[in-house]
Amino acid sequence: MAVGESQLGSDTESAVDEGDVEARVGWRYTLAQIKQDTTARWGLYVVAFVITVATYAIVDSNLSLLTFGRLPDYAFAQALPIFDHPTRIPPPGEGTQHMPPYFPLAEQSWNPLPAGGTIEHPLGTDHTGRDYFTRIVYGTQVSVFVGIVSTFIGLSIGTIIGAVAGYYGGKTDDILMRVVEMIYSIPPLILIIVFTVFVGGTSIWYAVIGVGITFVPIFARIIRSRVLSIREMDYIEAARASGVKDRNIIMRHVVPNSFAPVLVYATLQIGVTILVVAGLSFLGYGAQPPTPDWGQMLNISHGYMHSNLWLSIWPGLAIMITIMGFNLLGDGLQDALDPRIDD
Amino acid sequence: MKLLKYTIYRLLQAIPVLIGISVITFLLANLGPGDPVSLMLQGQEHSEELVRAIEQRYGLDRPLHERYITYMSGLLEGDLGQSIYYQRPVSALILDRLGPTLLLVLSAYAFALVTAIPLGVVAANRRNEPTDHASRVAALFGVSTPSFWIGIVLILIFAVKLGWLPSSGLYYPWRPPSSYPGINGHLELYYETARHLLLPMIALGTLQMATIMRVERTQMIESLQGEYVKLARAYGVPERTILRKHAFQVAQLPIITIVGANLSTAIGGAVLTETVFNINGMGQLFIEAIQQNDYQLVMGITMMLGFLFVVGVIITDISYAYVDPRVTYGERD
Amino acid sequence: MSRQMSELTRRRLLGSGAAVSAAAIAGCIGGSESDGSDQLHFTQEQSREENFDPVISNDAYSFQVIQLIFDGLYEFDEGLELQPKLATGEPTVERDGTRYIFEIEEAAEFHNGEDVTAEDVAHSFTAPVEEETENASSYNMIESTEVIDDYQLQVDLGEDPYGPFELQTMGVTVVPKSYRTEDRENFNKNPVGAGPFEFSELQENEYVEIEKYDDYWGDLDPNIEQARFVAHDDAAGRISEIRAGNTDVIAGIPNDDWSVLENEEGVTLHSSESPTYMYMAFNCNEGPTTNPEVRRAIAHSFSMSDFIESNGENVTSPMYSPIPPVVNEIWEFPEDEYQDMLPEYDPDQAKSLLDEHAPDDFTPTIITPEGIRAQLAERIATRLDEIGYGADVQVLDFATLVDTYTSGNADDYQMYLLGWTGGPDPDYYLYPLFHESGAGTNQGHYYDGSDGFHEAIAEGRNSAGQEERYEIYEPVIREIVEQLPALPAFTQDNTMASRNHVQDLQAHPNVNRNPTLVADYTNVSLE
Amino acid sequence: MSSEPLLRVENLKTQFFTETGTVRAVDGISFEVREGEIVGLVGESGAGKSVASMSLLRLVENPGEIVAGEITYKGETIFGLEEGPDGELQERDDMLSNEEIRTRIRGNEIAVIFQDPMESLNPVFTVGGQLREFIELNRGLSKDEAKTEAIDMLREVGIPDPEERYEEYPHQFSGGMRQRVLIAMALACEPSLIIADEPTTALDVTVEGQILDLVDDLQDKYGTSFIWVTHDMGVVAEICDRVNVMYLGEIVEQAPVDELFYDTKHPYTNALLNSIPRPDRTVTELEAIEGVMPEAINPPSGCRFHPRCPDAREVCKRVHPEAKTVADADGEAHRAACVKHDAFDAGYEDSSMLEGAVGSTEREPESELAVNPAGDDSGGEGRE
Repeated sequence: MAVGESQLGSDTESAVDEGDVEARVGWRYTLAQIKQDTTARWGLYVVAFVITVATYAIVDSNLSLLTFGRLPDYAFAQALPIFDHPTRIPPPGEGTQHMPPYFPLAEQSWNPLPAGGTIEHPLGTDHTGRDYFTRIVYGTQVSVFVGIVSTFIGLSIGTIIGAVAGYYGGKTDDILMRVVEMIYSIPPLILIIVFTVFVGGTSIWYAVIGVGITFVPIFARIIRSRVLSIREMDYIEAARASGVKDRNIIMRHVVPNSFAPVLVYATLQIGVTILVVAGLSFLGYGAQPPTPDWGQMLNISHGYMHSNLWLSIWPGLAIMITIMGFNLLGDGLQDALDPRIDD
Repeated sequence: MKLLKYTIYRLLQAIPVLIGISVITFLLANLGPGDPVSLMLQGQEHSEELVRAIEQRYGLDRPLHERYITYMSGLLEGDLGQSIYYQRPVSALILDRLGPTLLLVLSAYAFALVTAIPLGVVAANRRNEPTDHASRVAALFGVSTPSFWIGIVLILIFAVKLGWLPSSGLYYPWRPPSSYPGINGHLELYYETARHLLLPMIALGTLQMATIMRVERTQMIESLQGEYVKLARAYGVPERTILRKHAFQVAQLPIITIVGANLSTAIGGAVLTETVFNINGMGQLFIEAIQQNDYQLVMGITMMLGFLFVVGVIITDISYAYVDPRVTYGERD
Repeated sequence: MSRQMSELTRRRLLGSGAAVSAAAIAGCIGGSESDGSDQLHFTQEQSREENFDPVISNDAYSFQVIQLIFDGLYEFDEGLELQPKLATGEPTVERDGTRYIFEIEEAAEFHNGEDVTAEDVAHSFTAPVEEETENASSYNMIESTEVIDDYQLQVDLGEDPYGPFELQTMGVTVVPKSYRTEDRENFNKNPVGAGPFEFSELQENEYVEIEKYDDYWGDLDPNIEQARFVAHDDAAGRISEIRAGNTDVIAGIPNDDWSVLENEEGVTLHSSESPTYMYMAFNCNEGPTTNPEVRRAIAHSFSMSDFIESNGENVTSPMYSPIPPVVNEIWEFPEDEYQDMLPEYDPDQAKSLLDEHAPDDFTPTIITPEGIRAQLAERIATRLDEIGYGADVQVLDFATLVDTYTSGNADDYQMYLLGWTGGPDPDYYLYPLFHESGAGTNQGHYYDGSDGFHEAIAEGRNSAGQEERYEIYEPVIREIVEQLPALPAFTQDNTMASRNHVQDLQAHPNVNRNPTLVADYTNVSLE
Repeated sequence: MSSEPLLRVENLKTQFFTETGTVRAVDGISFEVREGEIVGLVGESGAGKSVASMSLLRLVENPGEIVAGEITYKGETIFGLEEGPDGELQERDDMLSNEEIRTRIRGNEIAVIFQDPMESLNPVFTVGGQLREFIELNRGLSKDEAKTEAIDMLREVGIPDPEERYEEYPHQFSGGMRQRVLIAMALACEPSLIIADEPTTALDVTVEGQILDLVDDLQDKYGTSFIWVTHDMGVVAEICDRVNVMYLGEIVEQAPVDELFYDTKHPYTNALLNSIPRPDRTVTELEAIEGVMPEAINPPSGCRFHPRCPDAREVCKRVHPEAKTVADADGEAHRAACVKHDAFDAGYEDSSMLEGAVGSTEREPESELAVNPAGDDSGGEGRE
């Protein structure tokens, strides 16, 4: 090709060069892009709000995450300070001297058909008289926690598998990708239920791990394809030639370079995770009562859908808004990081 | 001929995957703490001998690998074992329940495709106009809302409040109409089937619809920016033809992939939908099997669903190859 | 006929706590109100196991179909007392209650045209044991049968009489011996009985259809021509169906939906107390709850009556002993006294008892299935919490609960909430749930009892004569109420809801006999 | 000229209205094409060549818009504005409607050959099918006739076994073959003018030669006029009759091809010529053009080329030169837009030399990566 042409003729492909992609990877760049994109900005707001609420719930309840799923429900029935019950209504028959540290369950509020919308109970109470608003708020904690942790599990394992498979290629690649394909072939919900029931038992931790495992294939595939393209880059060749260890090459060069697509997918995947866990809990295999998990609340409120529809509406809305936040953010990130598709 | 060869090739490729699935489920089912025998005997006085006898009857006393080999050799003869809870062959149980699930999943896909593709095309064509924004918002709701919740809301509105549609159950169009009371002739049966199918189909299909719509829109936008569209325009091809033919056909390729890849999500979603709508399919069977610790049945169902998924992927692969001439059979990853 | 209740019907009560739904049968049958068909659509609350051979079948929901196709030797009336059906009258009792001689209706015949003979009745009594079916334990007190002639049968028990025989066992469902033994598998899926309805179609796990049998031998003439049984495990789904008019009758109404249906036009509610016993058992094997004072303290700590009022008013009734009120109507144990003996709601008393007898950080583990019992457990936990203690409520799925509650291990549980359903005999509540032989299988409280406690339970079982057995049982019940190995909670009602065009439907205390489409006292019809 | 030219473009302005500002991709160009000649449109990427050529078919993609100028083809107005009663510019009555443009101009009067033969053919339809569709549409032939015509045309452009290849898909063709298909497509519609938008850029040199020969032959045979858009002066020399050199949306020099090569009047053209290898020079003498072409969204003041111009003086920063006739070549005007020529009388000679990076030998290494929103070649990318 004529040298002159290489000077003058910049064709379309050179615009999306490697250097360009790297320029698009940095956090600052990402944030700048998000700020520009209305979709992403709203996503960021929602996600930030949800995470703040979740963090608040963790801090407020003084509960170790390690006891997840085994907490007595009345621990969760404690209202947020602003909504705390001002006066305690003594149970019939007897007033006790002991002031409980927990939100007292007034006899009136035992009625599972509250009108809702009182100052004390903005969303009413559930079938055992627990403040529904508080439970929805605490449910944020479970959903966000589950979404992020299990996505992280899937991401970590998937990254390792994908990176190793892509980098070494050949038989290693074949075997690893076949294993991934096997996991991928079982419908996630089925795999998770089988895993939690047969291996774990009904604890949210097993659900988290189970969900994480089912998402390994997605990340492994993305990372692998990225690695395959990066592997042939000159600087990788150079690193290899100068005797840098494979592991170091993978960790220092290959994996960071896959940041952009993985970030997008991870964000979108958190939404999917929350959806899957909600389904799992709805079937009774995710979070166990009394943990205030939205899916689990829907499981219970489903039984009250005729007597109190709102018990089913609120957790559903909470799930929807949260997932929407992550989806918006993911879409926004995609716009920001992938120049090809822009909206 | 080429197609047949390719299909066989793909099926052969699926064998190690299926074996893998069987190993995974077998290990999961057998390593867990839940003991099918003690569950069976719950409420009865059970002596050690009785436990032994039952273990022997189901071969539970033999080492794991032997049991696996027995299981797999049975599998080769189409024998998925005996359900402990139902006391029936697993394969018969699955065959009983396969129909409704397939009907549900396929109709959900049909619903998703029929609605999502035109919406996606229109959105892409009217990019950044109100139509586009509206359909994007709708798609966002679609991917963010749990299917079972949609189901509950649909039941409350259309069955309970308005009374237009049945709240649960399914009519099977493959049955003779006479097996349903008050149904005269196939037409009525199909009508009733459609009425029963409508709500679960929407509940299950919404997620797929939203996903497909988003992809369709992006693909159409990309396709509409393609050089071949520019060329067609430059040669005076009407916009309508470009939209419906030139840009459209290319944009469908990723849709096929999405449909295949989402199949497992859809099957998982079917479990939830069947529960909400009381449809007697594989999903319900699976939940029962899990609740009864019926590990033979669990394995059978998991294998079957894995197999269905693999078949679904092969079908999408083949249709991909059919639609995209660039794919030569057997060479695509 | 209610033999299936003692064992496996229990599964219903345990299982009803499981997740959203287990098996289900497709097909609410559409538009029943408009199509004007004379078929009754009945939606059962749980899936049938699809065993229609009464010798084998031991689930209540298959039995709901069986009871319409078959006639029993005796059958429960609406007061849960056995009335002769295929028998001509009361049996002749000989040998101190160890020999019964039955006389059989000569007119009776099965749907295949064969006469109902003593041979058939004998077979019905002995087949469960001979074939080792799951109903065997209900008939293993029978030592031998002797066919005196075609219409006279002698049944011999062992050395001892069997208490519940007259109240329950002789309500056996009669099967045609020759037809059944020809092909048992076929019989199980295509049964032939002597009842007012005949079996017409089965789609397994989906629906069963029965038809009025025109040549029924008896006087009953059902108004219902056909009935179809479908199951819908999910309560909310059943309520949807009845509200949407997709079915004629549903069974199993949750407490809150009762109020909803009360306000629903076009729906009628039906309810009957049933012989169920919901209880909270304490671990008397290990841990603080081995101390009866601790058990009493927990009973003092909350108000059961308030709980029932708020959470189960429509579908439960209070009970004060292990004997369900509907059973007690037959036996008349001094329920009022028991009620007085049970600890009242008294947090101060509870607190001082616990302060004295329980460890400082006493936080018992309560294991429970989902549903109203979980709500009860949560209520107790809250109340304990208010007096400075607390409880760890673990809502377990059926399988896990079953694995856990019989261990007797204090690490697993201090209390468990379960239920039991039986027949009109105290034995069904006392023997499996309190006799030491049931420890580790049917019960996990491992209560030792006073001297002679277990012997009395066994003796009651092996005695004849209601008065004699009353004397034996009364102190046992009194001890249970006093020592509280298990705190009586409430009894569950059998509930149904029907569209208004269904006439003369009433709920029967025995879940097996719902729906009673035709009987001396009622004849259901569709308008 | 004596007769009315086939196509006349006057003061054409095409702008892209993006979020970051208005991109003047084509900023007032004028040129004409006569029957039977090949007119070159030359310039670097981003100079506005492709936008200009697409404007001729009114195929500017969003958010681009032709804002001014007049395009006349065979006496018909493809684009033209007039002042409406309210003072606003509005489309002229005699301007062809969109429908007329589509049915009467595109394809059958003016056909296009695009740069990228790999992407220009639709991957999911057969080559023959695509060819036939366009022939059917533009020549009103029946299916069978169109097919015969298509196969003949494939043969004409040198595709062996055209009957068989007719049924094949684009991916089964090599790049050169696909370009031949595109040429066949253009010729088969029997247009009077073909816009060839860098048709050989994506091909390797030997194939490029073959294609140029082919076009030469076919042009002789059919007498079709061409607008040949390219950045390659070598191609221009080989094929064009007259040349327009574009820089940042403007035509900076306009001359018959020999005149342009032997009497270059604009420093930019000079730079372009210096960047092609020639047998009479050694490689070391090759000169790249300094610097990056600025973005059309914010063009430099004065002469747009001045930041990169080796001859730039202070006056170039201030005065924006319109192209003027600076010489005459056998009756053809040789126009250039550079103040150093006397015709401008802008005081170039007296102006001081510019200080700064310009003229130094430093090269910016990333010049090719420059993001160029006008997207001359990458219009299809639709970057906004």
